[in-house]
Amino acid sequence: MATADTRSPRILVFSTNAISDMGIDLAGSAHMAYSPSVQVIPVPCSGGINPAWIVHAVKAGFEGVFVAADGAECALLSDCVSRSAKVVERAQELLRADGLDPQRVKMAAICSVCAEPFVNHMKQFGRSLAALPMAGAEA
Amino acid sequence: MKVDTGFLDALKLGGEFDARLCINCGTCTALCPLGLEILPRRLFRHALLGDRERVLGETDAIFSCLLCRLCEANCPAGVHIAENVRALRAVLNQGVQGLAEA
Amino acid sequence: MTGRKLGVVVCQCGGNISDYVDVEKVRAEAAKDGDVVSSQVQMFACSDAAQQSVIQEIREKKLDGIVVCSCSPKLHTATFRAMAERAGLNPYEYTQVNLREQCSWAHTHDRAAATEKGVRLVRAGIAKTALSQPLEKMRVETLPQTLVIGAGVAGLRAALALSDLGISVHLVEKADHPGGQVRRWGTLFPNDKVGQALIEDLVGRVTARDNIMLYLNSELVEKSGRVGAFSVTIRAANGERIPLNVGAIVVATGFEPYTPAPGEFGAGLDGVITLPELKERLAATAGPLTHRGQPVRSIAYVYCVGSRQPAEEGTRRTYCSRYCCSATSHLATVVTGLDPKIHQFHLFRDVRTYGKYEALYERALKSGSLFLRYSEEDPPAITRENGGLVVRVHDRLLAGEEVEIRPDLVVLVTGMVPRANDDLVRVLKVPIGPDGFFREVHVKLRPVETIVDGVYIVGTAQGPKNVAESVATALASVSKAGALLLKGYVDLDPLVARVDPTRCTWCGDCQTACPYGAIDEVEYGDRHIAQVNAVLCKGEGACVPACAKAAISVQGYTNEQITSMIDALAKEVA
Amino acid sequence: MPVPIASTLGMLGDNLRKRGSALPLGRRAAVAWTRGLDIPRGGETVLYTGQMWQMAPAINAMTHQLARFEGSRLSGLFGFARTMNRLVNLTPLLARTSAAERKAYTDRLRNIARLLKAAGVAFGYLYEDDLYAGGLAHDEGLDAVFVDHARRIQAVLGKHGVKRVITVDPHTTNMLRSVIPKAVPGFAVEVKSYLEVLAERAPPVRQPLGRTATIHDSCVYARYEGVLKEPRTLLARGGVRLDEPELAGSLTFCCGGPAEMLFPTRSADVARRRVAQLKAANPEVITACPLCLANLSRVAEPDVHIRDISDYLVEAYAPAEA
Repeated sequence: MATADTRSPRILVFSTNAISDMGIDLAGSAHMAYSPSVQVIPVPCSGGINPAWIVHAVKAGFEGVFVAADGAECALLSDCVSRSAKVVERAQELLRADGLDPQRVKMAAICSVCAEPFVNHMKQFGRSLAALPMAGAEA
Repeated sequence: MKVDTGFLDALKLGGEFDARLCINCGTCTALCPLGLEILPRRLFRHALLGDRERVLGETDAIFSCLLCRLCEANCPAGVHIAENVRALRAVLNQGVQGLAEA
Repeated sequence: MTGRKLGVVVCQCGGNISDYVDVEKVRAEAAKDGDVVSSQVQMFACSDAAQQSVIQEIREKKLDGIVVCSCSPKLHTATFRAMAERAGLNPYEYTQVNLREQCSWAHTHDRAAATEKGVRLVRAGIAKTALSQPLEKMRVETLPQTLVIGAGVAGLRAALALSDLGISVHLVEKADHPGGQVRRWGTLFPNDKVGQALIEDLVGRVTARDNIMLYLNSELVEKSGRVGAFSVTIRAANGERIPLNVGAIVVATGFEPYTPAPGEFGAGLDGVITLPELKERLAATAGPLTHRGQPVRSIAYVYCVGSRQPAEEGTRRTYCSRYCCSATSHLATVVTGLDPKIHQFHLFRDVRTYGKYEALYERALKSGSLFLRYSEEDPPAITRENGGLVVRVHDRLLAGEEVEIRPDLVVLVTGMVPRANDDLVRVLKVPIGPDGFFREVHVKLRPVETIVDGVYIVGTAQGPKNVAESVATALASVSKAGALLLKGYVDLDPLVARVDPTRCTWCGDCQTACPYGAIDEVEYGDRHIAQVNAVLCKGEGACVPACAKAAISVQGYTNEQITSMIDALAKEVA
Repeated sequence: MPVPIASTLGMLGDNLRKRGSALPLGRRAAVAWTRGLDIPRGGETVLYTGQMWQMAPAINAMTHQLARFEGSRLSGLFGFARTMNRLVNLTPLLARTSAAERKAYTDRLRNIARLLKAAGVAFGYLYEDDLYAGGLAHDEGLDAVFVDHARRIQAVLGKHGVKRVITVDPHTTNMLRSVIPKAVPGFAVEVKSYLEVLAERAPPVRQPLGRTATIHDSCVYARYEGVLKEPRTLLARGGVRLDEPELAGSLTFCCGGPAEMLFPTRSADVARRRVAQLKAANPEVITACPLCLANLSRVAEPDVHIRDISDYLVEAYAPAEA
């Protein structure tokens, strides 16, 4: 199906049930438009993401993976910020090892009311992904 | 400046003179028909902090106040400005003007 | 194709979805999946009639999984799980796809693109459900006994209220007397009740109760088990270790007053004391204040000592201690009551006598107190010169002019800091916030619960509070503990981590990664593997990235489920 | 060089202490206005003048004199003058007034007496016991002198058995009604301004005036004592349509009078600003305070006519029999 957004980079977002998913929901409730090529998989906590999933997503055709992290708000892990950072670091290592650009993964804390920051992140990340060489050319 | 608590005692702070409710908004200064810059918020601050010298240095301002209460009627903090000026006059009369009255 | 028999329901949400997404197209694309044997569009999937028709469909077609594409899962997960249960389907074989907040409402400008995204989302939901497993809630029994740690005003009040509910209380106090900080204080705002009298009354009532056991000079040293059935060990005064079984734990360990570093705002100089010290002096005197036998004619209070510090590296005390502005304003009126001629200078940053305590500030203003505001960058300097204290502060109302005060007493209005409780924190496994106080699950909606089910934090153990607020949280914890324990059982969410024994080779990394002590090393045939203690696991998945073998995952978020969802989302839409 | 505050205040204080009044006023001159009015001596209800109308021209004259000292080297002589003044009353030298001037002011007292009679109010007068109310001493912070004087007033009112007092100017109203009761315990006399009494009684209008004018509210009536509606009601009934100035009622602008003794130049500046404001509304100006009248009149151009409210009221409610 041809759409107006075929040129927008496809972004997979890992969001968290308790916090960032609420912020992303809020963006929709407020009808703040972002690209439909952004798709979300909710998980319990950003500190529990398997770095292999991120690599899998890039290989499956997503130009970028965005981790909408719990940040300091996380009630489950007091050190969620550093744990989530380690997940992203590890994913970047794996991407590099596979000849993929580590800039294809990005993380930012999205709080439960961070609708506007989320939309801005999607726009910025979309722009920076669009500036990268074609995904197929890397591997 | 140095706080002179003896001067505060002479002012009977909390009795006749009391400008602690002043929020320093300057409404009084803006409304004063005499247009006195010093009156009353800075003057009162000096008095509240027991700055004897500064208050004594404002004898003219203190005695030229019309007590017309235009400021007081519009004071958002409810400071009794006219009564304060009067109280300062009384203190100045006793301590400075040499008007040992009795 | 997995051989599953799945049903898909696409909701129009009365136009909220169908105005921007071609729901019929989404349904038709879903129906193409080999596992989908039933698909339908509903005007309002959450309506009773729609639920009834879905239930009928599940029963007739003997569905073993259901995908509802409607609003955010935050709104109706519980609704549709209950619906699945009524249809005889395991509630964890249900998946909700967010077709409204994260699709139709976000992409109102492009129906074709929104529809394409909707198709991808429902495919991901189908993929996840196809790999779902029936799970059972873990029902565990609860024991109507509680442990309350700390016999200050909050702990005492919580103990009494639990006792009122018929729940036995073991009240453990580290010190050799109950009462905490409040016991040492004189009159308290806002109603001039005397702290010691308040405590004596509470202690009297506590000791009269048959179902409250007070342990002095005692500490909690061990905790195991889970909500409803904790096994704890108390080390009593004589070193004796007392094992207890309790269903819930209330942590009321209180605060410590901030101790200024030597030289901080003149701390250590003769005549420089702290707010708690002034409170104690006032509690001990009936007449005007004296210092070293000399009458105190003037006092300078320096606010925000140890509170609201700049957020530099390593600074925990960026918070406001809440009680000090009200307490000091109140004390100033007490001091004036003892000697109306005393001069009181309040060097403050912001007056935070919030709510009805504003009246205390006004009373202080009107009864002999002068307030001077200083800025964080330009704090007052306190020295001793020629045998007297000198306070220098720049008065903002005099355009920053230096004002020199020579008070007889300087009172540093010190805030609250968390108690040094490292051992207890380790035993309880309750998280600590960035400020060092115990941390609640949700600051607004679950203010006394912790991430450890059955453990509640109350009073100043959680953060600065005044007495009224401390008692309010104490009673809040009683309502939570009471609801838990009087019911007699608790259902735990089964979405926890699980180990794949065929992959696990026991390296211990998951155990290290788990902050809840939920992973044990167990024998499995002739080798060792990890095992998850389901009642301790919080299901957050901290163990997942730690496992090099991908042998551990959280139910509902397994490696297979997530990768198949990614593949489903990535797959082109024809 | 400004007027020396200490010496001037000292003289006023000394006058009040030694001579019972802030400014020189012969006992006879103070009561001369009553001639032919047959006002009984004493009684439960008295008209209390507080000598304000009688003194106003003298204050005016003194201000005029002091304005000459302001900025002059002669002001240095004030310290000596104060010492001398203790022995011999020097103030008449400073406050000389003409008979015509004095009569113009005291005629307003006759207006007021006639108005009260026309309204059917029975009242007496204390004659030589009608003391100055002490406003100047109070306002300038001469607290001890003021309290002593207030006790004197309390004593004479007690001696005559006075229960109700009708006042004729804002300052005396304020002193008797609001200040003295706080300064001396047991001072319990009902105090009303004649404007309040008249507004209550609502006497019949004998001769509707059919004129327009503007009104200058006295600060003390408007902001201290809340006498705002009464003058307007009485004027409206009497057929005077008011063009209110920009600053009126509780937002009224001072006439500058209170500063006239110590700061005559500043006082005149304020007065001129007020006259300009009033003139913009209507060149016919009505006042209700002898000090406002004196201070505004001193700076008013000839085309501005400033008159006391009693001049209008007496014409409307108690015109002279033809």
